[in-house]
Amino acid sequence: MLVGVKALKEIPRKVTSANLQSLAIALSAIVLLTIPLGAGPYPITVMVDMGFYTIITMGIILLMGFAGQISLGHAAFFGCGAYASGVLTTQYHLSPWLALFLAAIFTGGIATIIGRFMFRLRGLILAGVTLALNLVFFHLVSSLVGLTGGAMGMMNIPPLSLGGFTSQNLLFNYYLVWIIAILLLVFSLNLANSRAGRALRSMNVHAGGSEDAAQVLGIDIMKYKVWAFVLSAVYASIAGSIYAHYTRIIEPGTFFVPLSALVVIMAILGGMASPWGAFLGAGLIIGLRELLRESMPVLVGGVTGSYELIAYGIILVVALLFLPQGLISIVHKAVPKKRAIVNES
Amino acid sequence: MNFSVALQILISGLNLGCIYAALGLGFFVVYSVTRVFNLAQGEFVMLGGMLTASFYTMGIPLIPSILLAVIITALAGAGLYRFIMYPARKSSGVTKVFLTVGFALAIEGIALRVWGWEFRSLPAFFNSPSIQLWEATIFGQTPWVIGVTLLMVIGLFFFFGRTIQGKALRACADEPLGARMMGISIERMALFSFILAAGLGAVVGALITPLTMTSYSVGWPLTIKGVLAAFVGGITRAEGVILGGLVFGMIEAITAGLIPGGYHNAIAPGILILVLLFRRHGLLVTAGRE
Amino acid sequence: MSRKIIIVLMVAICLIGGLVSCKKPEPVASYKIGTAVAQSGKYAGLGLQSLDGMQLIVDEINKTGGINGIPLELVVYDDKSEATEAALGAKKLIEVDKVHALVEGTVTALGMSVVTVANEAKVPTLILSGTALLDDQLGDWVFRPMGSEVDYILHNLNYLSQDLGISKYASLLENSGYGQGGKVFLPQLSPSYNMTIVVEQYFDPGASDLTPQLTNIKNSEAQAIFIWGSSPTASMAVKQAREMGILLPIIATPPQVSPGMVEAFGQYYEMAPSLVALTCKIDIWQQLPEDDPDKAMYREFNQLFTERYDHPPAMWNVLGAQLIMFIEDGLKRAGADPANLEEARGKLRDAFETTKELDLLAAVYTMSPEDHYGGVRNKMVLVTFKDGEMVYLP
Amino acid sequence: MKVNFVRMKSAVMPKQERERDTLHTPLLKVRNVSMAFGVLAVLKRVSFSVPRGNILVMIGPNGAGKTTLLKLISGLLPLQEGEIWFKQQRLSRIAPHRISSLGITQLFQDIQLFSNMSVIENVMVGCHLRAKTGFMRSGLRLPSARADEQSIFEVAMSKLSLVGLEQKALANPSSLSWGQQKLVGLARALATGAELLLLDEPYSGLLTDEVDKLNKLIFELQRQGITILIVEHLTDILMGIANQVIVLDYGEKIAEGTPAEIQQNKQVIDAYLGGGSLESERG
Repeated sequence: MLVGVKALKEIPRKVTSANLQSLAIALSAIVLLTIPLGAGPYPITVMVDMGFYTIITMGIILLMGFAGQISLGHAAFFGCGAYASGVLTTQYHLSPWLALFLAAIFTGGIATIIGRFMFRLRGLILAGVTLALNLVFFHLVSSLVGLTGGAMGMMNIPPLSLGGFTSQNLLFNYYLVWIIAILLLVFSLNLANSRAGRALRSMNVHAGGSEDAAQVLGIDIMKYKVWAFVLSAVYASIAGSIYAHYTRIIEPGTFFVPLSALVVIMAILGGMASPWGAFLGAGLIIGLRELLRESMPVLVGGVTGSYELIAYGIILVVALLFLPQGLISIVHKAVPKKRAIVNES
Repeated sequence: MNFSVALQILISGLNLGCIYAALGLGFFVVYSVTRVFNLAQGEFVMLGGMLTASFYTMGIPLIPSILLAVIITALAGAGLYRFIMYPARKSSGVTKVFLTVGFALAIEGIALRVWGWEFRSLPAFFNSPSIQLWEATIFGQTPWVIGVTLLMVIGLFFFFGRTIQGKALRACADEPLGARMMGISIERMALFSFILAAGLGAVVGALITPLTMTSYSVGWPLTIKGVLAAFVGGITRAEGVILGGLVFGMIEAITAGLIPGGYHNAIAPGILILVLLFRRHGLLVTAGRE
Repeated sequence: MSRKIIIVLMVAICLIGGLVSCKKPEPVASYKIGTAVAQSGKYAGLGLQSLDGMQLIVDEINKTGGINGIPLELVVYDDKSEATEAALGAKKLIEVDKVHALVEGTVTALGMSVVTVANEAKVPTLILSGTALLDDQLGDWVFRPMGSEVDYILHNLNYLSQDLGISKYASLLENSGYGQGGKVFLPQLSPSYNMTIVVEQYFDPGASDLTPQLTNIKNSEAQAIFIWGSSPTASMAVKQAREMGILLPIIATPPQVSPGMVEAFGQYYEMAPSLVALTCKIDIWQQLPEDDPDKAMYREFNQLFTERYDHPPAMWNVLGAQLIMFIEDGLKRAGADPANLEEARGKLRDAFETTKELDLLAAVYTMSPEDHYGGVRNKMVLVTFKDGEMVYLP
Repeated sequence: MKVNFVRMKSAVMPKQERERDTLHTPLLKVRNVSMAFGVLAVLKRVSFSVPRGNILVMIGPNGAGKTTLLKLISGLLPLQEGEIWFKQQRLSRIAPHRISSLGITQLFQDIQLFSNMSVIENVMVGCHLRAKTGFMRSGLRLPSARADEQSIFEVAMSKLSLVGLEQKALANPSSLSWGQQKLVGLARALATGAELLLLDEPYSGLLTDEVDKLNKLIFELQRQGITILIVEHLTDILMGIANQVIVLDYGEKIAEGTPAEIQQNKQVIDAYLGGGSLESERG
């Protein structure tokens, strides 16, 4: 008996499977950072887009996969970051980096206020509220012509620049997006295996948690729900700001319900048990889109929009039917099960 | 604001409200039996409208056109359940919601393939003329919208409250285990609920086509409005959905008439959020009934 | 078992998706025009119509031996009515398909999303959107050979004030990029005709009941209504106004008099005082006087189009078609070698900039290095409705 | 960045008051508590108090309102009528997590272990109140966060070894037997450092040797000064460990006293046991 206690004086790395995680992070970082060496500008552009989706989806996984709360309106926070950045740089001529930072704080603040009220509700009704929030955001930015340029969109947003590179440079963007994605991944993984992360997971009723049990253990579930919401909004805002400085043109249509739904789909298909799911989910959907864009003209020729839509819908259904736990569940199965280290010693 | 404006807003709100209520009923039927939020409901409405308009332009009279459209759309609803929702019956609620999204996308693509991008329209049912009421106008189609919505509501009430089939349907959601022990096939009831919702959706599609025209892409906006109407009134009860639709329609009509500058679109969902925050189970449903 | 197969397929999709986008480009033997307009999503109507027009002219050119003996190729992607997809599509056309010129964007938001991409890649690009609001943002490589909504505002206001003697009118504008043109330009241009907008109302594309807005107009001092929008709701507004007994003259924008809308709402359009709209000559080309120089051109286009698609052409078919003609003219004058991509793109841009009085179906184009948009004279006509027909209003 | 926007309400007592809270006053006082779900009255004016260090057993058939009472004490249900006092602090309109931070925690009848975490992580969640590391420090993995994590881990391990399950630290709770899950739940509850432990039917579903083990554990906890309130419908096992017994029937307290007194109580035997003896009640 005592042997076991001795053996577990330190937090076993395997509790958090930290070794594997670090290896995976290092590997994917290397892969992501070397891709540009072998790929042309178009695949890199696609990868930059994927990076934005990955970051937002990671936020969704924090909110849905960890805390178990649904949001159908995260495009609004993506847009909030983008428009805040855009307004601050074009109208108030702030530095884009400062704007990115302020936009994240602004979005976080808004999410805090909304979350404080919203999480008095639970379950599917949150989906309704967040959906309505997305509508409010969309119509507001479409109507505030003086501030946002209205439905036409906002133009001439200055690029981010660092050490002589600006985000007019595709590679700069690529590295910027993916380095931030990896940093946020590390942040999310750290969080997952920490006091705060455990608190979030403990109240996730969709994945074996229990709100009652969490509460009697002293966890302020309201506070943690709001925090998960705010963090996920800030992730989306950061992605939005980079997006705005990258495309330099933003329009309200981008930040509407389809995007909100898309990132949730990515989260489901990637797997919500881990922030890695964001990488897998975004990769799957973006890969699928590119595949359709590439193959449909060969298969049916000419005007292919409707075929792409049909195929996309069908593949989505099939994927959701056969991968209800997401791609990450396959990875989890493939990785050898953690053995109790006590038995080893 | 003078009397004619107020009256017109009232009529307009009633018209919109009935449309949203009718949209919401489809969500209600599926939700109350299967606890699935069916985001393909708008596509059923689209299908109903497009099919009715197609048959009507082929020279088939209105009522048979609608019937045909309802039958075909109901088949689509059955397909959605049998080939997608049934295999996924053990999946999580969120996954199910997005399965319906995938289905909706495919339907939209098929509609674009079959009918092209063109908008289609229908005349007001039986060419009903518009009516002048003091200084306000009631469009020819509006009484039909209100009347048919009423009929659907009464029908659903009767069905769920009085018939054995309807009681069995309700039991599936409230007490799935008990229902199974009573010998009720939950699967068959769920299938039926999707067929019913699709059929209702098709009727709504035929109803609103004379007002708004229809095309392959109208499904999503309708879904979003229907979802909000259903939520605001309380998705678990038909009365809640009706009330939600009416409130939503009324808010839209009032803001459209009174708020300058196009902001009215942001106000209706904003008010809905407030309603939900302070009456968390919807307008009608009392606390404790989650 | 089947589950495993699906999983393998999923992973394969990711990999293949990545790989195929790296495929090698084929050797360039033709002039390539790339276009990523909406084939699905809410703007598919505009996108698909313009594609029909484009494809027709491309095939016509190739039948007659191409341009300077070199065939023309049209590469098509779907922008799904989304700005991000439009930019991505443009990027793919430029980088992977190595096109010489781009035609993009059926609506402003989609069109503008490729401006940065096109300017950075230095590819001559034509955007199809019809608003002049953002013309100062086009940059060195983007052209908007579409004319401006100012044209039809001026025409229409002129008609209202000169022909009808109206000084107070109401505007009913769509909440969309298209409606925004009216929101900005109508108040700007009205004073020069001594006209005032007494009430300004808005509607959502997809709204089903505009009676509150129309009641406000009814109760105002407006003597006419300017309805501005591209969705069917904009056309429905006319119907609802007439049913409400609002018998003021109504001025409409071109989308409202497209064939589908006329078919659906024609009976309300012709209720006195019948609707007046400025539109493309294609809609009434048969009624043009024989001495109209454009009539022959339209007859020919109408015949070509009807032979291929079994229905008469509409405005957006013409717009798509004439942009290809615009490119054809540029390519002819540029005389570039398609194999030398960069040089060909540069020469084509220069050729576009030196377009002089190019008289095509619906507009006369003059471009200059400084002005990529202004020198377009749309040959639009006022039409009205009578006996179920659209009638040319000379 | 310090992440803490917990409202400091009246929930935390001033230090002086806490010191005045002597061993003589009961740790928990329940006074005239009533509760109804709609028209259905579940508790009717129930009053009792639990002195510090006692083991109070509350028995009663299913539906007697025992679980409801526990949930009222831990704050999971809002108090409708009556008063609950804990260490001279009135528990009304206080969120469950604040009540937990005052020193009350609960083991549910169905345990509610977090199946998305390993056993040790479950117990570490129980240590939530022992640290303050918020989102930012956790996410950035600052040294202070790591130190916190280490200390949390040590506490969790010690609680786990107290219940004798340190061998299972990395297992998933769903792979454990029901009895082991109960023990993990207990370890998790102990990890909060609560002074009052509410155990909802801890013996249900246990095997005989597990019952003995749990009994020993409960005595050990009492020795450590923890006050325990057990709710149970099995009765005989508990008579050995209880200091004090309360009998609930249809929401009403029908008897209170020492185990011996209760076993002799006529009213209990008549009303609750229907004339049978307590010994025969064993399920």
